[in-house]
Amino acid sequence: MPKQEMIAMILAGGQGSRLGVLTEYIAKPAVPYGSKYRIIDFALSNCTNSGIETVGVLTQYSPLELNSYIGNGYSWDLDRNLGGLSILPPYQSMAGSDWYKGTANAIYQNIQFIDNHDPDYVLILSGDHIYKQDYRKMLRAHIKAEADATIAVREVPWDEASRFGIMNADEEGRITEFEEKPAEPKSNLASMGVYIFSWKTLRRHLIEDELDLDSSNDFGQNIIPAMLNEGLKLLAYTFSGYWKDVGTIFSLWESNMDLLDRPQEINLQDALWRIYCRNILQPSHYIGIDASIIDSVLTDGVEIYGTAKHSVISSGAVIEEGAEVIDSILMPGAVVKKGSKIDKCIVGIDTVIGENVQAGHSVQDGREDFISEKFCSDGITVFGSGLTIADNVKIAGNSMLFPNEEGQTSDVVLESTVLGII
Amino acid sequence: MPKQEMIAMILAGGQGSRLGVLTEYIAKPAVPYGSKYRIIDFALSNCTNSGIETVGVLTQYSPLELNSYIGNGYSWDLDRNLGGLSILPPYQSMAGSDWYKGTANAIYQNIQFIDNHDPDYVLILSGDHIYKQDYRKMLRAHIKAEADATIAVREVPWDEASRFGIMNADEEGRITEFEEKPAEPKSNLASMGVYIFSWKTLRRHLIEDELDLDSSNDFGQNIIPAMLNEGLKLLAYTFSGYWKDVGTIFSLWESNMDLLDRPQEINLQDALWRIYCRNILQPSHYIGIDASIIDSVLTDGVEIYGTAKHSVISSGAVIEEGAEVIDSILMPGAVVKKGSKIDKCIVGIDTVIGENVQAGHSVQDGREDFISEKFCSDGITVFGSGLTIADNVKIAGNSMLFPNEEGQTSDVVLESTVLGII
Amino acid sequence: MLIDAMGIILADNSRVRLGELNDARAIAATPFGGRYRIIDFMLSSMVNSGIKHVGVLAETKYSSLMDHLGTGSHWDLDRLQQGLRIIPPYMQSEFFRSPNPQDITGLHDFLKHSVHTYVVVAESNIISNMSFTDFVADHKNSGVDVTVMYNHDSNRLGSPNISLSFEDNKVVDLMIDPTDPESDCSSLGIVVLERTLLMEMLDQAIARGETLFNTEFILEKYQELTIHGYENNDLTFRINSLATYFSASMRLLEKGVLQKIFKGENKIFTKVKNESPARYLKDNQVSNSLISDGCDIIGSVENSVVFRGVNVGRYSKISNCIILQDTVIMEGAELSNVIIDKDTVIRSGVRLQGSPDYPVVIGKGVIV
Amino acid sequence: MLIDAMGIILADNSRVRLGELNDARAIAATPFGGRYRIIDFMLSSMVNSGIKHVGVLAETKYSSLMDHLGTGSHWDLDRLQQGLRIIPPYMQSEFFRSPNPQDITGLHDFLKHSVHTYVVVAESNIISNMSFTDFVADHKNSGVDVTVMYNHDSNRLGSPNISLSFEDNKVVDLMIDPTDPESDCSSLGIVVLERTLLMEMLDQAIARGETLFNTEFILEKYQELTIHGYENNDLTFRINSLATYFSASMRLLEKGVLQKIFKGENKIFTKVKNESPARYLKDNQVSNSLISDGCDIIGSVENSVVFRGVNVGRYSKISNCIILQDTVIMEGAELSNVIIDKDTVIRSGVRLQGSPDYPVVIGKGVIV
Repeated sequence: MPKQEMIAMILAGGQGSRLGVLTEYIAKPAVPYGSKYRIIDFALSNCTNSGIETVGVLTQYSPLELNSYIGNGYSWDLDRNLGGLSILPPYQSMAGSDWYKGTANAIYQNIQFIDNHDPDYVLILSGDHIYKQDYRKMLRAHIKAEADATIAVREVPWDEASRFGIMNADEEGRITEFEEKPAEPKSNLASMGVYIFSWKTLRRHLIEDELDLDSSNDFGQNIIPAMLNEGLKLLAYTFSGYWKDVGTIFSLWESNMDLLDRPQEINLQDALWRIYCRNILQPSHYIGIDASIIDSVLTDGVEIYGTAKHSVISSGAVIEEGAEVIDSILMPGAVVKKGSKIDKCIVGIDTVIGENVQAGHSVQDGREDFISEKFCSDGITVFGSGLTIADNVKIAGNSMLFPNEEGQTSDVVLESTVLGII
Repeated sequence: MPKQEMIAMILAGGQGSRLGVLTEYIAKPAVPYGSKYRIIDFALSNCTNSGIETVGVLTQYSPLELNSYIGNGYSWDLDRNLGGLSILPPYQSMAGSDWYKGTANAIYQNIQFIDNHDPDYVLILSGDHIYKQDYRKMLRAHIKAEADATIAVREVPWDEASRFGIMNADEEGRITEFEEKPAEPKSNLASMGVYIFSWKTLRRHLIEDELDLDSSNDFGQNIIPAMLNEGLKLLAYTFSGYWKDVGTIFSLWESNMDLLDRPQEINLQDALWRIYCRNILQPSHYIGIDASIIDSVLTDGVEIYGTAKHSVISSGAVIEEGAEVIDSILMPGAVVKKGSKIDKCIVGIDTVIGENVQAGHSVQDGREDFISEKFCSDGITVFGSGLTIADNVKIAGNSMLFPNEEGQTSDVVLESTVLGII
Repeated sequence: MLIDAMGIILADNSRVRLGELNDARAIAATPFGGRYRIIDFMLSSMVNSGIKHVGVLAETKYSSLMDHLGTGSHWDLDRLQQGLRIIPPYMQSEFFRSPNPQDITGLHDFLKHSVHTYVVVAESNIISNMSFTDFVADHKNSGVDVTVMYNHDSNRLGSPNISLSFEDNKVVDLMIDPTDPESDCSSLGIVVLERTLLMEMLDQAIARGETLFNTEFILEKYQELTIHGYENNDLTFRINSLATYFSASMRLLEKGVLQKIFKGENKIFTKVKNESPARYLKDNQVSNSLISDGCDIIGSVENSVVFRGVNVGRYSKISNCIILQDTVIMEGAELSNVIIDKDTVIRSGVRLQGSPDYPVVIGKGVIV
Repeated sequence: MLIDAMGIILADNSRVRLGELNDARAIAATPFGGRYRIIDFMLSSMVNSGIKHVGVLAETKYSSLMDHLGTGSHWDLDRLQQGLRIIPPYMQSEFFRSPNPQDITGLHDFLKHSVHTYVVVAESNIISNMSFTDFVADHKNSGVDVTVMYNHDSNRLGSPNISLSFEDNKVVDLMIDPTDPESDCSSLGIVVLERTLLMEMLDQAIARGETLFNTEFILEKYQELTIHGYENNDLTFRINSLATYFSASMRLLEKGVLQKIFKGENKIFTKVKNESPARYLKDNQVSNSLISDGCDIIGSVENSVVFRGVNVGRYSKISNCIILQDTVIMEGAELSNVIIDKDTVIRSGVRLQGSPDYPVVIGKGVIV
């Protein structure tokens, strides 16, 4: 096996709690996106397109669906005999057992894995961002600058800069200071959570950080500041393409809508930078006689007999006769039955919306007992996965539908199934 | 994907603490065996040869080496797009997080994984037994008897029966009673830890067992007795081939020696039931000009310039000029330097034995500071992995060599490296 | 249950012609149904029945076929043992011989290295999602030499039609393209027999210098061997002419057909292309059609099957058409009853019209 | 670093003959060194250099080769994109043409579908563990049309010997098998050039009706193109005759050779057979030999290379021999300077003796 110059470690263990019921049973990176993808497809495809053949995926929270989805890495051409894709959950050892405490601790617990591959550089990624990036270019910049660490940054509007982790850098891109959500930002370069480290340097810092009992073992909060304190060379590498953290209901919805409104920015049709995904084994989609589809994206297995307008329809989803789906996302296998109308809704995997339901942003006098300002905003309504929704109900915008805490159903949510989707 | 009639779940999470330093950094199923194998090769090869294509490997303790070894399952033809081999570590979920508490709890925590594959039957195996078994035959017996569970048993000598879990069965093989290490055994049918369950029945019992807070969540201690209590049909299926639990230093040594003394019993040359293993990428072995090899097995990458007598020599191991290796096991990469003589020794992965060392059973007046009656018996001496042993030392039999508790070396163990072998 | 059978798929059939569509590719490699090739149906049916060792007997023109099948990974047939093998004419024996595209010694070699008791031999020109489990079990239980699958196909069109006459379920006569058939039982070109029996038959044929292998090669021995029939009641389309290719494609649009063939428990596998989802822009008008990933649809499409990566331009009108992969239909073109091969460009304003029995075919890669 | 190159390996070379060993198999598929085939060395060198797209240009006799290479998985070349492809003569164009085993249009097609800038073209008959990283980088930096790898090989034996003369590192003359060479620089049959340049050269050759492709095809253009040399200093054995095959095998037994070729950071990959470990029973006598898994050794073996699954019977004596896979040497047989092909049986008491320059060769599968 040729020595790996750089291997990638994808942090995919977070619960993604701001996505509410969408991450009840599945880890955030496994959440469906863009009609035929899962969020993690972007990080995995970026790796394979960048020629990175050894990829560790660090999992912890509800990994079953994610593990099933990733499988042996075949869909991303990462089913290699040597290297390839490895799923790295927490484990027990002679030294004891620990869940991953923070992003840096997760890598710390896998030092041995990385050492086995003996890379010069380690790329640390998040599994829940939508973007296309050639990490080779970033590595070349890292090598050329003889940096110890290179952090991908993007320019954000100055008035939003105080919401991000901001890198202050000199003219040559050398980072002088890192500020988490600064009140008065000195720069508008926000960290994307994509790091290249020279492995020897990172390895030492991970061990030192682990010994510090006060540390929260996080890259942004602990490792980067410690490296800066030590006077190491940290490079800010500016990335200018489409990038979105889909960590909230609103950003997930918005990033899906971007495919319709700004298709050139993310450009899924680029044959030189394919986004790979697990094949869904469905026939081409069928459009019925009286169907109408406007300004939408669809994929295999979809059947449309009603109307889809400015929506993202995932594999195997069905819109029945007379039903209307507007500004919405149907996740795989979702069904909207006859006469229903939904607007600005996200419908979870295999959820069935009964007949003549009205739900979402434009509904007047809808029931408000599911409104959930904690998760939903801007009128977006979310239906959890595996639900059966009653006929003829009206649901107000900003709702989140799921059975109650005890798992009990109601007159609106008639049934709820824990799903194994693959 | 054709529906899987039966899937296999391999319990590979145990620490194997009776193997002492041999399982310090690696899980028991990953311990080398028989010159070119790891222990788990037998369970995995049995599955693939029995046509089972969906295999879950439940890991918990020091899984890194085991995971690296198994990889994507390619070596056992289990790198399937659908099904194939899945590594199943403990995980966190909405319901909380738990390490695997017992064998039954490990399966309980993976009910969703099994449900996703929707099998009729589930085969539960241990990852640390040396045997060749066609599970199809056992399944046919299970189906024919319309059993709820079928347990593989083998006849043990009556005077040893009180050391095993004994199944008392009627003439038709129906189990009437299970006794763990009975003082006065009524039968000599000992459980092999190989179970076939009808999944629906097992599923219900796993859930009931989990609710019982007094249960130790173990198949032998809890699930089987509960099924017997309920009056379910449990079949004893007699297996008559070679079988060995290599859970102790002595049994591991003995089972290796069986390859030399009773080669027909396990028969590794059977082209119709190959034992697959990960390819080691080494050339054919080289035998030097003055070498002597008697009654031994060798594999690729070995170099012998001295003498190997009645020994099992693993890939990449070296015996230098004038060195003698007798009744011993050299694990991968072990080196015995010039003039050394070892007898009834197990030498761990990549351990280097210095020049003119004498170690083992036949040594007179050897140093006794490493004697470890807890692990070693019958004169067997064990060298841990990654050690460098000083020249000219004499080590008595029944020793176990490793750095002291604090990882400090000594005048005998000069160096110790934590190993990443793959 | 595990099935003790291997499979042989015949990639081509010298009696079947699909016009320009198979000028450059085997019948087996002809695109069908939006994202598939014809062989996907037989290959998936075998894989779904648990058959893990499949040889595809290729004659000529097999570049597309090799490209499509690759390592067999999309059918999970990239295996260390067994798996998928293409048996091209050249590799049939170790020694270089005068090339005979229908040399059958390679098939014999392939069979020799299998470990299975039975072999299912199938022509590739059947669109269906079937199981061979009962078929093989029935053959095994009956103890006869050969079992042939047949059906009563009222939709039958085109040649070849291998008509079978039975007495007590035993084949007693076989007619090829009878004008006045004695029987309405028509072979589906799928037979099962013991591997060693097939090897013996091939041995004899090689000794006699025969070179042609197809299912009739086996069925014609009905006087020497006991050949039983096995009736298949699945939804099945025979592709043996351009007209049947066209009508089978259109029948996919009928109610319930998609569900029966594609959406049951057993899936149809095919090569994955990783196209982006299809985009429907404003002003499109689509009705009763199958559309595939990677398409950009602005124009109007009805009663049609549109493959991957097709662009349907503004104001264009497509009806009763089959549009193969990566074709571009430019603004205002109008097409009805047309089959367009891949990588073709239909320029603005072009009008083409065929009829269902005689669809117009536009060859691969041309600009019209 | 990532390498922007694809590879082409030529499975055969009409100038090279290994006697009966390649009666039935390409040079590339000839077993070598106990568990390998000759192509493993070039293929592993490419894979270890980061080349992920490799075409193996086969001529005739490629059944063994296909069997050995399989899906490419043993070299980790079973990839969705790129990976390993065998380019047999027949599949070279979509249309069926009069078969020409040395047709080069298929190679052109294969190159067309690659995305890499450079292509490394290599004959397969070199045993070495080399890296192409510096070779390709040197070519890129020099900006010349073609770079050819050569060495000064004092162990050279046999034909062909492509002797190169340089001026300022530019090839100014090329002689094939010169009796009185002007230069001691000998081509290793490995060149690198831009993919598009090779495609142009092939285009012209196709237009002129040429059908032969090998590295001389490129090197002979030294007057039109600027061809530079790149000296290789790795341990390298040329296999271009039975005598060089024999001597290269024997050199594996010399001190340090195994380490240099097999035991460095980069490994030589090959097809895995899953044989059991070798067993040495009582009364054997083995010295200075390479022995493989699956062997049962009771007799005496010295200065020999023994492949997988060989049985060396009691009282037999093997010296200076190469014994290929699954051969059985029965009790008391005596062999020296003999090459025995696979699946052969040497009966009790048989004595065979050759010389290092003219080793006796026993063909595949015979009983002596």
